[in-house]
Amino acid sequence: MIEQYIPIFLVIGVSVVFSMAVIASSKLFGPQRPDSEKLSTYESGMKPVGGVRERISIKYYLVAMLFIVFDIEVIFVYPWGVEFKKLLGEQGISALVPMIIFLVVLELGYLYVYKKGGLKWD
Amino acid sequence: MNLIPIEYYLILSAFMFAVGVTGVLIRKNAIVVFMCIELMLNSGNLALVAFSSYMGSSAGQIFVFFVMTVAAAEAAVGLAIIIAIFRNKLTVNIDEINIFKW
Amino acid sequence: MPFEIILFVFFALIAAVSSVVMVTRPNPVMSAIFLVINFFALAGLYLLLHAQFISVVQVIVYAGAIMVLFLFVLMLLNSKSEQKLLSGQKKIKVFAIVLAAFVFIQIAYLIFFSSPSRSLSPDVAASIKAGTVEEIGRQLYTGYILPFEAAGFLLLAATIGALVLAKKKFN
Amino acid sequence: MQNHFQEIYNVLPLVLVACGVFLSVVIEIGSVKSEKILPWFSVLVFLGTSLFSVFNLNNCGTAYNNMLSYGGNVFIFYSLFNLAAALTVLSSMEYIKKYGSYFGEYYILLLSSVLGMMLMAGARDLFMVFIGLELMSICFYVLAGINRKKQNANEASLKYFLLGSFATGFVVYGIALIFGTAHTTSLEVIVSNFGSLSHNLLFVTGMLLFLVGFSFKIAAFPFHMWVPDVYQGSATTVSGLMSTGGKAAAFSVLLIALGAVFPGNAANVFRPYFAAIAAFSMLYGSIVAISQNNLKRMLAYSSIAHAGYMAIGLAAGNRESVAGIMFYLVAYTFMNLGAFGIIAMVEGADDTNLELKDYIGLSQRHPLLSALMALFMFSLSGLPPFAGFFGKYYVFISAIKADLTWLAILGVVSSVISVYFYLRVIVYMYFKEPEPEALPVHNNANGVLAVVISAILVVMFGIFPGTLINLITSYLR
Repeated sequence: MIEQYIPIFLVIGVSVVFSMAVIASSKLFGPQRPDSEKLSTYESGMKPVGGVRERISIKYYLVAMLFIVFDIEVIFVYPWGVEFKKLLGEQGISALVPMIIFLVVLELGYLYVYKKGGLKWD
Repeated sequence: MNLIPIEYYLILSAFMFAVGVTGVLIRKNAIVVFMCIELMLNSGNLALVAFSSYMGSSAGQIFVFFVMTVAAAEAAVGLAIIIAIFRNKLTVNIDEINIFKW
Repeated sequence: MPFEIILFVFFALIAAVSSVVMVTRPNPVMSAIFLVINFFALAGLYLLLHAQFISVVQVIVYAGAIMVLFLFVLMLLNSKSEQKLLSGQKKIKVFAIVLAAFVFIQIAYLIFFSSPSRSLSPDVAASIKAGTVEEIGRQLYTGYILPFEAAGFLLLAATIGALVLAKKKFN
Repeated sequence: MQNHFQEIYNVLPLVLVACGVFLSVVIEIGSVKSEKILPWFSVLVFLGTSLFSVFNLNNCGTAYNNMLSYGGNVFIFYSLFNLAAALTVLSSMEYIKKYGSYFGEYYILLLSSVLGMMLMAGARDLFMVFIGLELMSICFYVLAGINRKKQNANEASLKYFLLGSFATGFVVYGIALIFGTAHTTSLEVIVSNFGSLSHNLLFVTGMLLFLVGFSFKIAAFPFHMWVPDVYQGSATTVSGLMSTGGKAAAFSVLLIALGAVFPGNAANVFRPYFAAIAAFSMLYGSIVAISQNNLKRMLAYSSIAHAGYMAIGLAAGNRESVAGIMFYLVAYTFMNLGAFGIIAMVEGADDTNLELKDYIGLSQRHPLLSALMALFMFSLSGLPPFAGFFGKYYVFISAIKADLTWLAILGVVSSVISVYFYLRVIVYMYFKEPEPEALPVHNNANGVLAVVISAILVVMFGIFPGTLINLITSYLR
């Protein structure tokens, strides 16, 4: 079975090696005459302001947290979708019920976050 | 798969578990401590998948599924707690968080 | 040497080394990155164990979502690295390491002693079947409906709890 | 279709609470007056579920592919959790306002945590144990920090979270080893094969890791370090529920997982482990509690000690001990909830009025509360004729039957030690001269109601212990 995954390993291997090779070759073969202007951060022609390690706002966290929850939801829906036709054949329409309950519960969570302004950009 | 005895997987998982426990006990940054806990959960997952695969039953893999769900929920809540504490105290070092004795 | 063994050694080494490096790096961001590497190595091991679906989920959920959240919070809090990882309360730390080593040796010894491979007769066809999406979906939605619904409520509680604690203004 | 409805009816308590969670979120989203509706709505759900469980005790069986069992002692646990949560809601209504952090979410999370406890108590499969445990714990992590402006609460919540998920790590690894050696996750199969499995050292290791995880949750001695801080830092009413409902849920799993409910019992292999944590928890809890001046902290150490008394029953591992532990849990739940309820009422904003000296002269300021507090303290210390006495009595008797007389004696010794710090509260309330500037206690009808109900239950189970213990024993197979 693992043999079927050889192409994927190959793609991963090639992409890692290729990207490393490109970076390394430009370091090795390119001309390097650094000055302070060149080394400074590129800000579309503006003078850079402040450090790079600025603290970002907490509202991003809420979005990321919601992303995780719905990521999990999708992971649960996927095997259900694959097996759905067989389940429908065996159990009839009641094969839908567990997934509907699950989705309604999770969407309620989403609605809750929306109503509480968790997604507002204030 | 027949070439590698299940013991090797289990030893690896036991090793990761021990490393995770050590990390929880010696690290000070709350987020890193939490990452070590994730490592412990993953060592459990590895053992579960190994057993499940060598038994030819899906139950262990479905359990891993639920462990991942729980880990995600814990991550959401735990990091929210860390954010709340950071907002009040501006630190995540569990040594500095000591109104009480640790 | 067979392909499988090479892959096993490769992934197992990555997993073991990255876990140790993760625990010993003072900089939390480095720890997080090594944890991601560890998760990827585990995904490779799951693939070796014929758990194809779990392997993909591992990459999507753990290495993808959860670790992104971790890095996010690290950047959010911009926490400094721990200068003295092993000094200060040195006794406790040495004790912790000794304890963990003891636990590991104990479990490892038990694993070899009771050698579970004797009671397990690996059947490649069965284990390939057990790892497919179809089989997992079938089992999950026939036998494990109740834990599945409970997981829905768990995620709901987590969403609400995280919002309550993390939102800035709340009323 | 008929089957589906029958199955849903069998697990109706769970369905009721789940619908309660769902509807409470809907109310929180939809109504501006949710603050007024939600407390009473959740009390209604809890009481309804509790009554339904009590009246359906005889409908026993397992549901959903042996995932869950219902009826009998499981329903006794269900009604215990729900009653405890109802009392908690009653005493929280005014308490939450004191801290100006009035969230409808508080009640949603309480409902969810009770759902988790119920899943744990009814679980017949490691899947349900794990999911239920996590549902309960995650709600408690958030509830501990619900006063999110308070640094103490933040810290309590972080400590609880870190140590709680550390324990989860042990539970997961333990379950992995159990699954690998028993080849199943069904507790029924594991318990019935326990005799042969217990020769497999890997299985025993898995069980031990599992037990270590749960020892964190029941707050037993070497794994107790989070208890004092968390109980002191979190909202008082939440501490009350954590120390009673959470402990009862964890014990319900231990009673099922060890199969002590069944003949051919499992406890023998783990008897040294349980005997050790029982002995250490009792002595440590009782001795350290003596030096505490903060009432919440004192009750936290007393909770460690009580976990020790109950663990004596686990070490004994016979029919009497299972019944004894369940009786003890019921008694402990109501007396501890009552004590925490009173503390919540006396407590002022910003963690004031929590010290022992603040209780000087309470008997004059509020005779009813101080009388009830005295009652709870007598019961906690195990003096007859209150429920606490019979809890200890049944557990100690079971230990003597299992040839663990030394453990029973240790238990009696530590009870005698504990009388000192429980009675000290009463001495402070009644026999010390009050200071003139003592803060007044606000009247709070709902809180008093909750405390009075707990007091009535404590007295009732103290005077008629036979009814409950016979009921529990009759459901043990």
